Amino acid sequence: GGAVADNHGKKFGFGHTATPEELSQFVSPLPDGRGLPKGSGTVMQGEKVYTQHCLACHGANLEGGIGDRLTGGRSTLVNNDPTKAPVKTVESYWPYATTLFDYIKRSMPFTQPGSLSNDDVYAVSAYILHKANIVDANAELNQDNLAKVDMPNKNGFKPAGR
Amino acid sequence: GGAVADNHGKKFGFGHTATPEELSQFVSPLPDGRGLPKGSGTVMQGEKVYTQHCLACHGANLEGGIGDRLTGGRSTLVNNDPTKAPVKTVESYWPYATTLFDYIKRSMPFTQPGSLSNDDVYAVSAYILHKANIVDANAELNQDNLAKVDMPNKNGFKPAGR
Amino acid sequence: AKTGAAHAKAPPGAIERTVFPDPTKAQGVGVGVDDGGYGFRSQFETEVRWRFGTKTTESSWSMTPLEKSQGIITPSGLHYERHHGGIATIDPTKHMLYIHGMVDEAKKFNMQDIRRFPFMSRICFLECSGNGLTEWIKPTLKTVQGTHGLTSTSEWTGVPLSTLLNEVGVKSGGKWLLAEGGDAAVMTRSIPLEKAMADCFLAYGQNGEAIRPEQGYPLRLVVPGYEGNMCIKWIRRIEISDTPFMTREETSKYTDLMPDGSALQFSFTMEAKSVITYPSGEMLLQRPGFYEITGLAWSGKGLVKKVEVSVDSGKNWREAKLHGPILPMCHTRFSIPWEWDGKEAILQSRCTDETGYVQPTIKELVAQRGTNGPLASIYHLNGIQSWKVAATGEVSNVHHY
Amino acid sequence: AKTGAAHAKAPPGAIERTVFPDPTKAQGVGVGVDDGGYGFRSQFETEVRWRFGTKTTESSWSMTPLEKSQGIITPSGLHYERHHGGIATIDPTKHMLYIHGMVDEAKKFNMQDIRRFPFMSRICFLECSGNGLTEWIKPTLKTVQGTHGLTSTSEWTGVPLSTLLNEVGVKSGGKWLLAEGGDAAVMTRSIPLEKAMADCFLAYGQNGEAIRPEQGYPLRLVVPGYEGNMCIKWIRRIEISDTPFMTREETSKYTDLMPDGSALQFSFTMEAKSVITYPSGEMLLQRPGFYEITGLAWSGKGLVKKVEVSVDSGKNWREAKLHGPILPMCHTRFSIPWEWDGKEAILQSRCTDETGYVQPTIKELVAQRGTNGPLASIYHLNGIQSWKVAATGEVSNVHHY
Ligand code: HEC
Ligand code: HEC
Ligand SMILES: [Ca+2]
Ligand SMILES: [Ca+2]
Ligand SMILES: [Ca+2]
Ligand SMILES: [Ca+2]
Ligand SMILES: [Ca+2]
Ligand SMILES: [Ca+2]
Ligand SMILES: [Co+2]
Ligand SMILES: [Co+2]
Repeated sequence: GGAVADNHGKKFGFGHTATPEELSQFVSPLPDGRGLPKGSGTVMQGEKVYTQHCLACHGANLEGGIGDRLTGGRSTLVNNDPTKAPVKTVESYWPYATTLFDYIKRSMPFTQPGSLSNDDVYAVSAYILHKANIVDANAELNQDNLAKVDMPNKNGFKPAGR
Repeated sequence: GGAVADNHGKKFGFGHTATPEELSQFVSPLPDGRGLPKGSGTVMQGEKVYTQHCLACHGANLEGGIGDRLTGGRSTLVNNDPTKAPVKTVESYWPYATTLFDYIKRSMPFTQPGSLSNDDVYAVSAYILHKANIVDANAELNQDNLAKVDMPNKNGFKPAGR
Repeated sequence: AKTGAAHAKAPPGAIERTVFPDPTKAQGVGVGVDDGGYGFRSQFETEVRWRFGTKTTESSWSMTPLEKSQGIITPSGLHYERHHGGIATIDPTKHMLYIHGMVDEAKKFNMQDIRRFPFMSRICFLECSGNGLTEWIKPTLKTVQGTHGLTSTSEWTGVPLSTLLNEVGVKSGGKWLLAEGGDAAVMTRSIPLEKAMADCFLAYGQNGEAIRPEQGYPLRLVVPGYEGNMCIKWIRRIEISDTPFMTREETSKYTDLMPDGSALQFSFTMEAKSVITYPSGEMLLQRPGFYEITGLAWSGKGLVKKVEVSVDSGKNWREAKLHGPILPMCHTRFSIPWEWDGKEAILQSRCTDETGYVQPTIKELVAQRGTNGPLASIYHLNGIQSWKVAATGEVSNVHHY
Repeated sequence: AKTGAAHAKAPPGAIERTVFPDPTKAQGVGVGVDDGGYGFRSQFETEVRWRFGTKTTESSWSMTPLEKSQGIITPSGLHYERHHGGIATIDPTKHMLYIHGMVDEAKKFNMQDIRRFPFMSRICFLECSGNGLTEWIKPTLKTVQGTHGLTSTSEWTGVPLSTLLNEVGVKSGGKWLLAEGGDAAVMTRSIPLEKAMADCFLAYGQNGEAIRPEQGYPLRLVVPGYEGNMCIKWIRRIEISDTPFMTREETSKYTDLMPDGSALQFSFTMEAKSVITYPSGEMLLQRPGFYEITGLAWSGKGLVKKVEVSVDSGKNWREAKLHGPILPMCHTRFSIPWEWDGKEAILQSRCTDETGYVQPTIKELVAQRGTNGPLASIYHLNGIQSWKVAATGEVSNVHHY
């Protein structure tokens, strides 16, 4: 007997149709922006969100604490010095801005995951990306322009092939 | 790899020699009487032991209670009537008297196993065998004669071959 | 482990944790916060071993809830039990195994000594030869836990008995050995030396950790494929002899009384057997349609070669799929698809092992051994089990030949 | 389970029972008397999972005490953990799995639906790709629990993912799927559709009972041979797409930064690895003489073909015995006899898998991937482990190439 069960060549018909309404509770954008929910937020709005919901763990200067450091570290990635750690942050390492929206939306704030509105998530993403010197102070991010944010390390990844 | 470990063709020498003294704590007679410890006991002595240590569970007439019935049941073994149970007891079923000594010695009284002296175990065995109409009222059993007790069902067993 | 409060409301084996309306919106329980570093099962799982109502709890048995079984491993906490003097509590630093009798040198081994020898592991079943004893004459217990729950499978780890026997040097003429437990029953059984040398082992491990207390901690004899009673728990002594010791457990008990009044002794092998665990007694099939029938098959003689399943009272048999790994003297999981048409049906499974032995019907067993009165032919009931699915979907234990 | 009093003095996973001076002279504990029908381990056993000291207990990990491991099965209570939002507590009657995206019909399945499908069981290892992350630059953690304890083996039971994907009908062009957890981290990973169809499955069973809470109760994705993080726990959703989702756990984390500043992504396979679990770090060999060296080997690419062991710093290698069962993508137990002469020795093991891939030295791995600073080359350290046995018998973690 093989490890994988035999489906006896047929559909079983178990389960039920999932309605678009049910599926609308889920958010998982693709790197090209498909799947981003409607909404928008500015850097300034994001600063408020950050101060209220994120600062305690990620620091006043996004330098990290209980949560990861979020900015800085460009130019530290090329490194083979066993005494120095490369600084991998949203700014230096993350290839896609959609990942930032996605991750904050699902997992942050750590102790109240899923509590922020889409607008707040766009806003705080904009704030972080601004503090990372990636978007302007007056940037507003939304479902149409988030995927176009030019991430410094966007070409930094290649498939491992293992 | 087979299921059994390879002993790499040698003795390991782990463990220590067990002295005769250490081994003297163990009792496990063979059906021919080898291994029976020294001692003896009469039916009358056995009645006292039984009354004090066994009766509560095996009954005033050895008819059983919390513990098994110990006597009776000869002639019930030949039976294929699904409504009647054959009565399997020391009297009707057990092929060797040494087993009785051995079992009482190791396991009884149920709540104080191993508490009886060898003499007491010979005695209570004699008592049970007497109530089973196997030995006389004035019988004394000891390491030399116990194995010679003629059990009614001594020829009742054959190897299953499976 | 956590103290009372956490356990109070939870089923055995679990701790009570807060259930949030949406588990994605509140942090879960932190690592090691409430389990002390040794995890529990879910508080939503409730199956437990079921004790058969013997007169004392110390000489009693409990049965594995096979209706909940998955795969082949039995969770250690649900492994069946059969004790004759309760579960011994043994300090492993004080435990000693003596080997003596017809040997060149009588020796004693503490647990450290035993762990120094080359070890082996083996995934195999144990089965009490009393498994099914209530089912000879008429269907009696209602679930597969009751009819078949005196068998379980673990990965056992320990030392081959042959290694230790080699260490003491068995004298020529030595043919049998007595294995003696260190519990209140000081349980004893005689084991043929040939079997001892072939594949018996002394297990100190079970499913990757120390053998559980109720399975003989710190050391248990495993006699693969033979009746569970021979697998002496809390083993403290082995004595080699030229004849069997004729202990109470191989004369008064664990012998098979035949209708002619003679009794079969040393019926060691647990012969090929199988049982459908799903659907099984007391379950309810909620609607007609597809069901994946599944169950367990095993043989004390080696590998399960084939399991056939009938859904029409034994008229037609189809070969079930055997799920891997298929190991000798080990539970083997089988399954087969079934479209239930909503009508009454009798489900049966039949195991064939590598020797060609085919699991008999209960009727065939009774023809050989007799019923011999309530509970008289007690041991080795390996007959085909029948489950009736009523038109209502209710599943029940029946006899059907 | 028993309440506080019984647990109070016992180690995690055990209950305190009376220890009599001679256990053959006093009745033991009756069946079900103090365990509620779900057994505990012995009160004399103390090994527990060890939590790595991350900043929060909810995003943290705990490691299996491999130095105590026996055979191949990991006791469920000691299976390693890695959570990003704590252990979710999920009522299985309320749990739902959604499958949508590039499918013919988006569907949802409750646990009852999922259990109706034909099932499969598989004994296989899981390994966090962060296993060994402290060991790149210098020997850091002292025991094999610390260096290698993020891998464990269970018998998993569940539904092939292919069955469910067939049920919804993947649209042509569908190449990746997102697996999403129902925990507070709402953990997500992208899985290649080809792998999903080949051998992934949704496990609801672990070692014969329901999957444990910390392993994803009631449902977990198992991606055999791939990094443990992909085996999404508490899985609630699968979305099919034409490209990977580039989630945080496959960009920010679980990628391998190289010295040139580029990073390898989707380094899925847990490549061949082995480690000696006895003797291992912090143990003490009490005297020269015979030791049965033992350990575990595994490969995400299939079967372990060969394990060689060196006791002289890698100068000479001898082939170890592989204990059965030897299963693909599963821990395989190996052992080899060793006569210790009482002099300093370096013990190493080296695994070769069925593809011919040979476990590299840490030096070879560093040459390829760089050390890249403390904890920067984090994942996929499958280099040869070295244990030094000092002349005193003390065993310690060293780097030796
Ligand atoms: C109570 C502490 C806490 C709060 C509040 C918090 N975070 Fe976090 N954050 C964490 C922790 C801990 C992690 C790492 C989690 C892990 O890796 O499992 C994290 C990780 C992150 C990451 C990923 C960093 C990386 O390099 O992978 C981002 C981005 C982030 N947080 C953003 C936010 C934002 C935005 C907010 C507020 C809306 C927020 N966090 C609030 C603790 C917190
Ligand atoms: C507290 C109860 C109790 C007391 C006291 C007790 N027994 Fe028992 N006896 C039992 C039980 C229970 C069993 C069955 C144990 C088992 O099968 O696991 C038993 C079994 C036996 C058997 C085996 C019967 C058979 O058919 O296999 C013999 C013989 C026996 N007892 C003799 C004695 C003697 C002699 C004494 C006193 C010296 C004694 N018992 C005291 C409870 C008791
Ligand atoms: Ca970081
Ligand atoms: Ca009786
Ligand atoms: Ca269950
Ligand atoms: Ca029946
Ligand atoms: Ca232990
Ligand atoms: Ca090392
Ligand atoms: Co038998
Ligand atoms: Co990887």
